[in-house]
Amino acid sequence: MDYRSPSSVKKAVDLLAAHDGAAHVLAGGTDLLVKLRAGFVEPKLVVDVKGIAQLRAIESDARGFRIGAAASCAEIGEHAALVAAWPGVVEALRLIGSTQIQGRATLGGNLCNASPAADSVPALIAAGALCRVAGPSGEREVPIERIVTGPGRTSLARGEFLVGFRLEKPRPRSGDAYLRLIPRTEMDIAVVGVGVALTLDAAGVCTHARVGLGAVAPTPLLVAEAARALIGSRVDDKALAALAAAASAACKPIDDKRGTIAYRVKVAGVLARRAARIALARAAGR
Amino acid sequence: MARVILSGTLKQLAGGDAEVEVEASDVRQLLRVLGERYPALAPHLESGYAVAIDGEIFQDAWFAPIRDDSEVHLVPAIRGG
Amino acid sequence: MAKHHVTTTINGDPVEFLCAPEQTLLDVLRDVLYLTGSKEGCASGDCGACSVMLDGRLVCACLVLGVEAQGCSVETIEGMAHGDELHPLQRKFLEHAALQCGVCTPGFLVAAKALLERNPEPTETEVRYWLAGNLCRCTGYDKIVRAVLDAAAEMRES
Amino acid sequence: MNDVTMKGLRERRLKVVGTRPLRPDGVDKVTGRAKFGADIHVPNMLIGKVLRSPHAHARILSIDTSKAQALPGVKAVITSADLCDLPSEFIPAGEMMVNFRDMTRNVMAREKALYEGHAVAAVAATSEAVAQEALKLIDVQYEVLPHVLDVAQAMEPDAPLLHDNMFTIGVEPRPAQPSNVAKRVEFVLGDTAAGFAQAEVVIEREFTTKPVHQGYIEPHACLASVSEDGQAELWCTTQGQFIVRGFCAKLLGMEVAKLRVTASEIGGGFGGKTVVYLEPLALALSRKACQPVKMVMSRAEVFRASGPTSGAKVWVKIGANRKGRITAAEAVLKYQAGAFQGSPVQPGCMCAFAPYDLDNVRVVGFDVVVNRPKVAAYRAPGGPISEFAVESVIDELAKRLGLDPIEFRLKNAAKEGTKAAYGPKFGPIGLVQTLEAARSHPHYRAPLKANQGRGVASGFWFNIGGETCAALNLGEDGSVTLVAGTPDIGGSRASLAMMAAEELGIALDKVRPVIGDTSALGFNFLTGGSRVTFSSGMAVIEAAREMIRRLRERAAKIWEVPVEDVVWEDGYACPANGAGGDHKPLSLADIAKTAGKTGGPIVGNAAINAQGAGPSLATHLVDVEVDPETGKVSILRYTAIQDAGKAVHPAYVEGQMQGGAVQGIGWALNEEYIYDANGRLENPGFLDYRIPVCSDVPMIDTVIVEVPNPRHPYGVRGVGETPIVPPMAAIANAVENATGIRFTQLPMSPPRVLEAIDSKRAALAKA
Repeated sequence: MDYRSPSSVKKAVDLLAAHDGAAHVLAGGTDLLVKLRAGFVEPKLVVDVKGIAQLRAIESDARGFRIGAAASCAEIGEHAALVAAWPGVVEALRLIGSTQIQGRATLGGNLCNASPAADSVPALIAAGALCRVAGPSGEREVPIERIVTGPGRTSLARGEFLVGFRLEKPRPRSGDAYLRLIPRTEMDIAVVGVGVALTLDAAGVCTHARVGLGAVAPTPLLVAEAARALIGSRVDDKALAALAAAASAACKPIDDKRGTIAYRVKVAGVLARRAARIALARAAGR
Repeated sequence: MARVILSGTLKQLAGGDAEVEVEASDVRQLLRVLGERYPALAPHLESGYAVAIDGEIFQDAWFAPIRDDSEVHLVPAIRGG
Repeated sequence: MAKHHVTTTINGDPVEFLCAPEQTLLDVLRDVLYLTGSKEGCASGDCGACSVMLDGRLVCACLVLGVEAQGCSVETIEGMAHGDELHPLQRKFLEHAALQCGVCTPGFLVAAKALLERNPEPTETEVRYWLAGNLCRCTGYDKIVRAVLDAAAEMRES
Repeated sequence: MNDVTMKGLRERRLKVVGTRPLRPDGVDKVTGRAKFGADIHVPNMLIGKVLRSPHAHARILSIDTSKAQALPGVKAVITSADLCDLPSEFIPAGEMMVNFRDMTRNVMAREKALYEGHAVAAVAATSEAVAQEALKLIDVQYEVLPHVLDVAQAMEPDAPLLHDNMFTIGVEPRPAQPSNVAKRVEFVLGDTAAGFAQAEVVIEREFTTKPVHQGYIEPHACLASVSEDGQAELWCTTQGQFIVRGFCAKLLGMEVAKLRVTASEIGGGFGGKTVVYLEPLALALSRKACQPVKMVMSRAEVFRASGPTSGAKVWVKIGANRKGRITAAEAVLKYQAGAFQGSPVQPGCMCAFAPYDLDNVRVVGFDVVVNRPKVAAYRAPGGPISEFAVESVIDELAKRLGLDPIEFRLKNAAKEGTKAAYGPKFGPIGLVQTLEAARSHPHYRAPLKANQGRGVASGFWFNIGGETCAALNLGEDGSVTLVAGTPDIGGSRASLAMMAAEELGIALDKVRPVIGDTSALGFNFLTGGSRVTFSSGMAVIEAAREMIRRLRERAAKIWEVPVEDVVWEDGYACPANGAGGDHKPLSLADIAKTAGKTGGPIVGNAAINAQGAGPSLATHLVDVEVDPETGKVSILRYTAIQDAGKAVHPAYVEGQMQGGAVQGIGWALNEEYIYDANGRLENPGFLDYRIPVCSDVPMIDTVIVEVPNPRHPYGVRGVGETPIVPPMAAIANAVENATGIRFTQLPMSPPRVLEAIDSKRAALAKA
């Protein structure tokens, strides 16, 4: 295995292209190094993208935010404007691992590791994040829910890699939230994760909503039915019950060492309801 | 004569005798007498068992004294983590 | 594959080393530089025993490649005391009996120092969540948390 | 030895014992200087790695190591052929029972691989990368056999058989067919049938617990160096360097004196480092390569191939009368031993009802082999499992009788003079005192909110003594070196030095305690059984008294008076009242200065087999909150109360209580071994083997009760193990209090708790 740290997107694309699938992108390394140590992956080349300034940047303007794919969760969590605008996204990425992991882990890595249980992804799905992908044929922008195609698999073509994320500035009276269930209070992989983002009109009626689910299917899910349960309602108990039912109905989980099918289905509904309440309170407060 | 109480597995091996009287002034003598009286017991007594003399447990202590009026229990040796 | 030549700063001193691309920073610290204060408890980022500061960020050295330390500043447990003067956290860990076997202690100290540099007045809950990535199997965490809170109070006074 | 009576102790004012000084090894541990098992590097050192079975149960048809041997950089490859095969016989080692036939097969599989992770070969190479590469070149042909993991299934007549030479011991007549049941044990007191006939309330329950790992943060590690003439050095992380020496010598066919074992600082053990895994392999590799060999387990290897303690099925039946007296109690315990016999079912049986004063008891235990790693001791081995079951039923009985659970326990509590359920009479013990302290603790009356519950449970552990040596050496300047032979796993250098300083009447900082290697002292049994502060403490006290005797002799010579005219007071040789003249008292330094002229170096030595370790009892209180929608249990408040006899260093006694309680919390809520259908462990790491993290637990309040152990000069009892006994039942009782649901299966993880809550809701809806 060799290691390279290119200084530009172009150089990274060239390196990845030259190795034709035998190269692995290294961002924070918190997943890759574990896989390397366990022998799950044996790349010929590791391309460290942290040396590319654009991939480390967190920028905001009137339209919204651009987050480099290799910015660490700790750095993102310290961006006051982003924390204020998208508290659900930030609380989700702050749940990725320990303080130590936060110092290295990145949103790009959390997404491209393609775990169904990635904490940041349901929140970013709910927030409507767009991903910027660079490759041999240039750059393209993709809705985040289209990146992960299965456990450990993404829609990125050979030689492509993730450059960054774009989040719109939230509309007025919007709020988002992310909740996950883990057996402990920290350090676990989500058994269920739910991100909810919603917007109210001046009368308190929900006009827009997105719901993302994690760890309940082979990929993180955007659940349109769950969002429909909220839109047009005042996010009252009836709407929340419909949301919970829709969230549970969307689950296609497996029984594994972290939870059972029945448990995940049930708790997805519970957390969707709880997350929606938090998102509602945040929306109402703005 | 000291009273020796056998229970459970040891009682089985001693042909069902639950309580026996043994003339012994220390643990080694006691074990020797028991082993002679109950040959099936002998291999178990060599190791793996401790003796409780009047409530106090001795492990691997051949010369712990036994009084004439002592009550002696044989109990499995304890190891601990 | 050829080894990489890496130039870095460790505990304030310039250090150069050679390492294979797959060697972690923890491997380098322990087996190349013999700085064995950082411990390997899991090699997967789950136990925090290898906590070090990398350019001012708390990280697990087992999840950083040695080559990634190029041009970086690394702080380890070996750099925590100044001369014969222990850091207040080190003193408070001793005073509060906040260690039993002591193998997790370097990681806890490095992590706790990072916390207090960022948040000089943490609550008990903040201490507990900040340190959730540092496993201790001996103490039940009680005395560790007390030591950190006490050290924070002392450091605020001085 | 025990010339200080308890009366004398009460009169004696202790100056050092009972205080909270800084530990002498502390600075090394907060600066990263302390050397643990993997922290050593020596010139010309090789790295050793183990090839492990991917199968839970397989016959080893052949092992071809030729390709690995040919790989440049590989210096030695070993298989079981490089270790001695040994006959099946139980040999006492210390007071542990060891079957070396099993041990040699556990460190390196012979005929069969008996669990996933079972070592089958090992290599030593110039680097870890080469060693890893070499492992891939070893060709092992297996015939995969059906496996069995569950204890009940393993006891079925048609279960896959692990050992075709295993005939159940303790069954008369001897069974004609081999089975996976290694042993049946039975403890009987009184007549349980008659006792149950008198009972007005009887409760019978079956419990299941999962194997749990000790979870020490430091993986197993060692460095072996065998020279061409067969003399060997071994550095390793262990709870007993002398035990390692004995085991390795046997497995390698060496003389004990040829092998010097040095215990490194030990990064946790909890019983899991009382056996050998890597050590004999490193020695065998080093012997073959004639170079030092270092071996370190990965965390996955630790989970797959070391520890854990048994999973079990436990059936308990207890009857009581309306007055609240227990009339009879029965239990059947089936413990997993792992791949080789030797589960802690026997102490499990003995502990089960030990806290209670009972007339009629019957406990039957089964030691059952399954295709899992061989269990190792884990903190009060056997006790937490059976006492979890019993303390759960005790709680339910109290509820059924309308009695407060502490009152019910007090009505039945064992005390001094009670005939223990396992036979002998108890000396002074502190259960009643811990129960009374719990009852009067503010925690017990604090208000609870919705979905919250409080639980109480008690626990018992025997504690042990055993073979122990200690040496005190007087330096030329009057300072004292203390050499102990029991690795310091949690502050024992502090407590031992404190006892030495107390006896000698000198300042604690005049005593430098070190842990000696196997050449420094006579045999020492290991650090385990909560024995170190008790046994090594007794040895240190005896060594100090011998040193004092010699110091008095020297003073008498200096003063030219009979030794009877010299007394030792507060660190000085003084003329006895009315005799010995008016000499100026002599300090240790004064006497040391002329030691050469008065007869040579001054030392105090002790070599004892410590007897009379008093049991320690505890009562724990816990408050939990159960999320009724997710099944997640949170620990809100915890109070651990325990009899320490005499707390030599109270801070480290509290630390034992707190650490044991939190390990118990992990056992109760989330820790378990999870296997797939092929018998492969699915969670061999701290990510999914979920030990409690800092944010999972509250402060653990402690109350130390002191009921002195009359057999120790200061009244000390072991404290390290008992604290892990009560938590599982205390938490189950609290969860029951919060939800009305009795959990009989550990761990009480969120999916299990939610499932039970939902079933209860469904049943209520139906009704």
